[in-house]
Amino acid sequence: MKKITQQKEFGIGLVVIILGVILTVMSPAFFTTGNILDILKANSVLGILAVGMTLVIITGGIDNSVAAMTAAVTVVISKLVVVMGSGTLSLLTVFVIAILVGACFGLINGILIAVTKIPPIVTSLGTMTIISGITLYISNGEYVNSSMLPAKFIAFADYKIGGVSILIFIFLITAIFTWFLLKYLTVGRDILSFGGNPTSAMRVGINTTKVQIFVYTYMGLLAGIAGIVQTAYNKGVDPNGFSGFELTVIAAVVLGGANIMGGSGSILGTLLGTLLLGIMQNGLILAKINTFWQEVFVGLIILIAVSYEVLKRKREEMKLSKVEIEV
Amino acid sequence: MKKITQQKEFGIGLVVIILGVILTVMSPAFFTTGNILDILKANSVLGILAVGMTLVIITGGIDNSVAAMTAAVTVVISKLVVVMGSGTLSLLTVFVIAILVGACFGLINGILIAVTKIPPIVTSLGTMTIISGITLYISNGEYVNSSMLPAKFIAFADYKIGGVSILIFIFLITAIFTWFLLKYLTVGRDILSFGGNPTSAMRVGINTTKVQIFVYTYMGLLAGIAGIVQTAYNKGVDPNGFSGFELTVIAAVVLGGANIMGGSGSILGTLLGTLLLGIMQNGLILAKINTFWQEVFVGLIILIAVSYEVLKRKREEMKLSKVEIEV
Amino acid sequence: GAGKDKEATATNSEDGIKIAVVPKLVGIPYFNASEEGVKKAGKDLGVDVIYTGPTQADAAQQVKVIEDLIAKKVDVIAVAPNDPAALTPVLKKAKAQGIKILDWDTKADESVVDLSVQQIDNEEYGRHMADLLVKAMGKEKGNVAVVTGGLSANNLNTWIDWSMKQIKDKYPNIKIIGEKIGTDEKQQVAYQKTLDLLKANPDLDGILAYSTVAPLGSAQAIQEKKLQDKVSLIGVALPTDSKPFLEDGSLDTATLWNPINLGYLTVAAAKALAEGKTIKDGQDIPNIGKVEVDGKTIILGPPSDFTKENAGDFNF
Amino acid sequence: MSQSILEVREMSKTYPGVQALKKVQLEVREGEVHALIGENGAGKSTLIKILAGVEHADEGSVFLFEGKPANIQKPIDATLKGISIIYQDLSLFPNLSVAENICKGRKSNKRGFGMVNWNEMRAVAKKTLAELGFDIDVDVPLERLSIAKQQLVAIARAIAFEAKLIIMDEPTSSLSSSEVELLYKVIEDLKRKNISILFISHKMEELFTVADRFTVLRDGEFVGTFKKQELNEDKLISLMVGRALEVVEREETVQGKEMLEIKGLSKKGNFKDIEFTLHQGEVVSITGLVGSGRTELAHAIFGLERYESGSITLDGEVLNIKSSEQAVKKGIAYVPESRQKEGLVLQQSIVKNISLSILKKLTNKFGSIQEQKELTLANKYISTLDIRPNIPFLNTGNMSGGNQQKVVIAKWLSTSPKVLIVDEPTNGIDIGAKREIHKLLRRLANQGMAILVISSDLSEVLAVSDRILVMRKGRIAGELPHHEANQEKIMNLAVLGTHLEEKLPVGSESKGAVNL
Ligand SMILES: Nc1ncnc2c1ncn2[C@@H]1O[C@H](COP(=O)(O)OP(=O)(O)OP(=O)(O)O)[C@@H](O)[C@H]1O
Ligand SMILES: Nc1ncnc2c1ncn2[C@@H]1O[C@H](COP(=O)(O)OP(=O)(O)OP(=O)(O)O)[C@@H](O)[C@H]1O
Ligand SMILES: [Mg+2]
Ligand SMILES: [Mg+2]
Repeated sequence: MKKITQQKEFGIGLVVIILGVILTVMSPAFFTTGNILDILKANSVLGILAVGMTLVIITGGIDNSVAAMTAAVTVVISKLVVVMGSGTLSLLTVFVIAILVGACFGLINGILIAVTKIPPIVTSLGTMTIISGITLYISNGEYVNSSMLPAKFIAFADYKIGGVSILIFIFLITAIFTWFLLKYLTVGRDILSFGGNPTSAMRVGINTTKVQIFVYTYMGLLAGIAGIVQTAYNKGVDPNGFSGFELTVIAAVVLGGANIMGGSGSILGTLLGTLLLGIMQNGLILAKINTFWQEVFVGLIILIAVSYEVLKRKREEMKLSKVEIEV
Repeated sequence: MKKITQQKEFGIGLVVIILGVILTVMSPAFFTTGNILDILKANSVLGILAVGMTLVIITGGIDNSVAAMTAAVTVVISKLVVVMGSGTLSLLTVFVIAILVGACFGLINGILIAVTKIPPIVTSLGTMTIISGITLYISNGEYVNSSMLPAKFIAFADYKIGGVSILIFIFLITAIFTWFLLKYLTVGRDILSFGGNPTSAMRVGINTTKVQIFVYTYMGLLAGIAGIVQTAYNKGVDPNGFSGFELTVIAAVVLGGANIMGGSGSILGTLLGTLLLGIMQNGLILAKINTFWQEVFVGLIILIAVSYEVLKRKREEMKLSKVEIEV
Repeated sequence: GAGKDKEATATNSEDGIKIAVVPKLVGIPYFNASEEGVKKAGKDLGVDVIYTGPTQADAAQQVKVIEDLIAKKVDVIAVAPNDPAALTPVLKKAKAQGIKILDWDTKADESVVDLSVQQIDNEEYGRHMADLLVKAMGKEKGNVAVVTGGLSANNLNTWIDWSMKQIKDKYPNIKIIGEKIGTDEKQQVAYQKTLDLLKANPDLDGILAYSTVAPLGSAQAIQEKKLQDKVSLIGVALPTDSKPFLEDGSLDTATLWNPINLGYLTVAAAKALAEGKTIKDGQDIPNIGKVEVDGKTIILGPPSDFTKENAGDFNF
Repeated sequence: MSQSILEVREMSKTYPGVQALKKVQLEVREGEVHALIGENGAGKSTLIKILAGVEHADEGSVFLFEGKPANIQKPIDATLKGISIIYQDLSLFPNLSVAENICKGRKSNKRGFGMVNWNEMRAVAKKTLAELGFDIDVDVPLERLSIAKQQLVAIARAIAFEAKLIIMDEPTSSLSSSEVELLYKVIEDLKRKNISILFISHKMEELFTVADRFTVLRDGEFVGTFKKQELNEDKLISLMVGRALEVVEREETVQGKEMLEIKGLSKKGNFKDIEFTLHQGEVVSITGLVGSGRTELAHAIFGLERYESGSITLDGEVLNIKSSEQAVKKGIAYVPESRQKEGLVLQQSIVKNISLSILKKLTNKFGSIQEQKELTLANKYISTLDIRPNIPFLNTGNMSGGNQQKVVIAKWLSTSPKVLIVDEPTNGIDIGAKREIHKLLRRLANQGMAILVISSDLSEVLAVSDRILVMRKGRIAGELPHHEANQEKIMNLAVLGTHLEEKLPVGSESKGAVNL
């Protein structure tokens, strides 16, 4: 077992703790079960997407279309629930469909990237534009509010287990499963191998095309889940409530210590990254810090946390290239 | 001299021409001097930023903060012109300051990236957030409209040379100078070499830190110019009218055939890329295509044009490896 | 409606007057309501109306929509600018082609508009909201916070300023807590930030929420935290959206003009403009009632307040 | 007479425009070490790529493994059939643990439901490393290991897959002599296990140490297969090159004035008390084991890395260089270890690569580059160094190793340096090109340049140098003039740090090196 200080996630973890302590001091309201739960709930969408993005970034890719996909799914849901009305069963079908729709978007990304070999950053830029275009066409930018949603859905949205919102559970389950996938499932290992060295991956018989397609499809699937959670959290649908959100997602992952060049990244890190962003949003209001400065803080933290990561990586490389001189 | 068909920019050029022909057929209003000039004028900001982004991408970097920087500059201008009032001289000083401010932002990016070695995509994500936060604070989100701008400035904005708006000239001059820099100035070559192979560049005594700092500072400087052009085009300032624009800028460059991995990219290509986006925006409206579908088209074109580029690059590699290798 | 009817035209006269009404964005309840008014007016007054706008509250998109309308050679363009500055060039272009320019809902650059249709007198409205809050709180002292749609939304900022002025003038014992909180015109953001606001200030007595989505988010938060009786909330909102919240008191009063009437008046004014007629102060517009006119500006009249009692009576 | 495990006949491979292999044949017997040799571009890599399933042979090629048609589609097929390749770039996963690197692709690490069997994996890795006698922790990520250790992991991987034939493509190119010794031992063990090895290398002496039989390729054609006994170095070379190579003439060069003087140069964790002088017109080599700190030393002299104490004097001037930029200005040139990673910009033309180092000299008074001058410069070196193909606008990425190296050297000569440092100048370069480069270095010395050669290739060191400095664990263990030097003496210094004959303590020895 490695020492905690050597753990990849140590840096970001420290930042989170320090920030947490500061805020607890500044505002009694911060460190309370209620508030912590609020933070988790409010950031479950970000968290779910970030978890998916972690896999994408491990393969050295990036997905600019996450926000667009999620928005698209929320619209699909809003259309469906209205048509299909209430009833647990119909609700389940809606969820299944939502997830499938997300997965399809992801599949398209995956195929484009793996087959045409267009750099992911560009591909997903294109699909992002296309998806959001279509979404707006379908939704006509229309806003759905709680009164239009079936009672069953609202019930689902408010459902709590031991005082903890079901949305938080969905978030955590996604995270845990993905962690498990990355550590114990061959596909997870293949993803890491591909990220570490694509050529070698091909040589050891990993179907790299499949790996890439899987990763982006999985990302899409999580976007589907995120869409459900978003609709439930919001008890409404705002078709363009997501523009620019992809950058926040990427930020969360990078804060978590994933290497944007691929090869490394961890779910735990990403969770901490998400938490960090969430705490900032929440804490800065609790600490009554001028709303204008919040963005500035977020930016600073990103720079600080990441440069710490980079420095750590450098130091490790230094360690490697030393000749032991005999004296 | 290479055959035109072998020119890197041939692909994108072809797309532009084809699109142009189609639109000319669909709408008489398209291929008119007036409309072409409108397109150029409307896209001079995009063009200027894309030119700068080309250098950044050649070094294998990316600058997410362009939009934020430009917005910041526009705000600075609005504050200054109001304080300094009219008069050619004070107007000039305003411009100089605007450009310097832009350059400073760029310098910060450059130093962070070159010195701390944080991946550019992350660094610029951080600075983007910080800059836009500060901008919002300074401007308090208030917009400035033409009635608040001094007459001299309005005059500048409307100034024409031979019926062609000065904004278009500014755009073209920037492009031509940057082209020259890239082809005939040592710094330009250093940028290309650095993009091609940083280590080798460093070994031959190129100061890679300087190169990176230069590139991002230059990007900032152009953002400064873009800020001026934007203010002149709008005859007003919208502090957050730019959110998400960086993606369009990147799209223009990538459409122009620059390799997002660094090492290759051309100003001519970028100009064509900018033109392509501009023509689409404009043409799709003239062709009376539903606003919702416009986005979809843009997305599709990005994918098509880029996959063409990628395929071409692949084919070239094949061709190159034909060269008989002997000892 | 869906995409197909988003370029709604009501055609009854062949070569009649063509009036284009451009909202900030299509498809949010508020502008859907005004669309209804616009179409009704089209029928009643026998003019062609085109109701088309961008899909996001985005200035650049709005410019394109207007360029499109210029190409369509309409007679009047009435626009609710997302960013007045950004629209100026294209509106000039339209004017140059002999198209009459109106602004409605939000003011455009005065130098380009021929006529301006405003829902409300900003000062009156801003002060009115402050009064409503005090009434709801039932006391002339306490802590009040401000939640707004977009920190850069000009009309919202104007109203906020007037409300603040009213409080300073009439209710010196009311304390404004912190800065106005921006919510990017997104309900979940308003919801989230209000939750935090409530926690941060246990002694909060009232919230003023500007823009048509912010109040819903804030109400959602108050509802969830069961603070209906402790924290009063006044917001700019439509009755149908706010009905659930008005009913359980998480939102005390939603105040707004009638957007249907605003749309109707806009078309009426546009028609008058196209026919070279002028609307005089106090003139009675059919289906609307008396309007105030002040220079180039026509004002719909005093705001209507929506409460749990009357919320049911409206269909927007 | 053991029977053959691999048999290739009529094997051809055509790339667009190039016929890389023309009806080549190759037969490898059980438990033998079979050397596959040929000049750069002869087709060695292509052949093994086909054996490995990375490439596919043309129609009509025969490829039998254990007597049966191999029909290998994907690389993993080959691995599972028992053909393992150790690529030049090792092709492992830096971010994964040693255990996983060894076992990646084995069916037996898979549990049901697509789950990984970590215990199995670690067990197998441990077992394999143990039986090979490698002491490597299976849980550390590969990137934490030195290149040599990584190579051992690659070998372990092959064994873990019960390879019957292991193909090694220039395995020693990044290994030091002592590590090469270890590799030889491993190869012996493998032979005893009746595992066959196909060994590709450009280094003569090691070929004659390990190989039992040789198959020679020339321009993609099969020249022949020979027993070791039938061959000697010269015969082998003439077979490869198709002509006899004249040996580098070693007439003594006139030693000029002191050009570079290093005094007590130290850098914590890299090198200590380095002292030597380099004269005009002489070639001095620094040899030693990988990781003995030579490259770091070169980097320090060239200003790429700081040194803590000591002084560097160039042509009488005490230098305080902080960057390669300054080094170039002062007249020091450094041809780096890896021409591809550190030397060239592969996607740029010969011209641009050569001119890169002196662009500023090629500009007109407005500071804009004159392309004509650039071209003339390039052509000059293309002819003087006989760079092929002589197409100035050819991308260097499409040249053979030897010619790439010449471009790098040309780039540095164009700066007309006083001191030329070359680090592993002939790594992965065939014997023909190698000799040319040795000749070139001698010629430059004769023209009065001071040349410092860093090399792990002893035959090279002996061939080019006037004096040989041997580094060991960051110190100069000793110095040998070339006429006294031989491989044994050098190895002795490199490994033990003592002279073969008189056994002096290291310290005083390196002192001795100074007062020459
Ligand atoms: N992918 C390819 N496309 C086209 N030609 C190729 C390709 N790979 C190799 N060749 C050509 O095939 C011939 C043999 O190349 P190969 O790499 O097998 O030589 P080699 O003997 O391995 O040389 P070295 O000793 O430098 O490794 C060369 O002429 C080379 O240019
Ligand atoms: N490619 C490499 N990857 C990782 N570590 C390396 C590499 N090359 C050298 N090192 C390490 O750097 C330190 C100094 O090596 P250096 O290269 O200076 O020694 P050297 O005698 O030049 O060996 P080489 O044959 O690699 O040039 C040693 O610890 C060595 O293990
Ligand atoms: Mg080879
Ligand atoms: Mg070395």
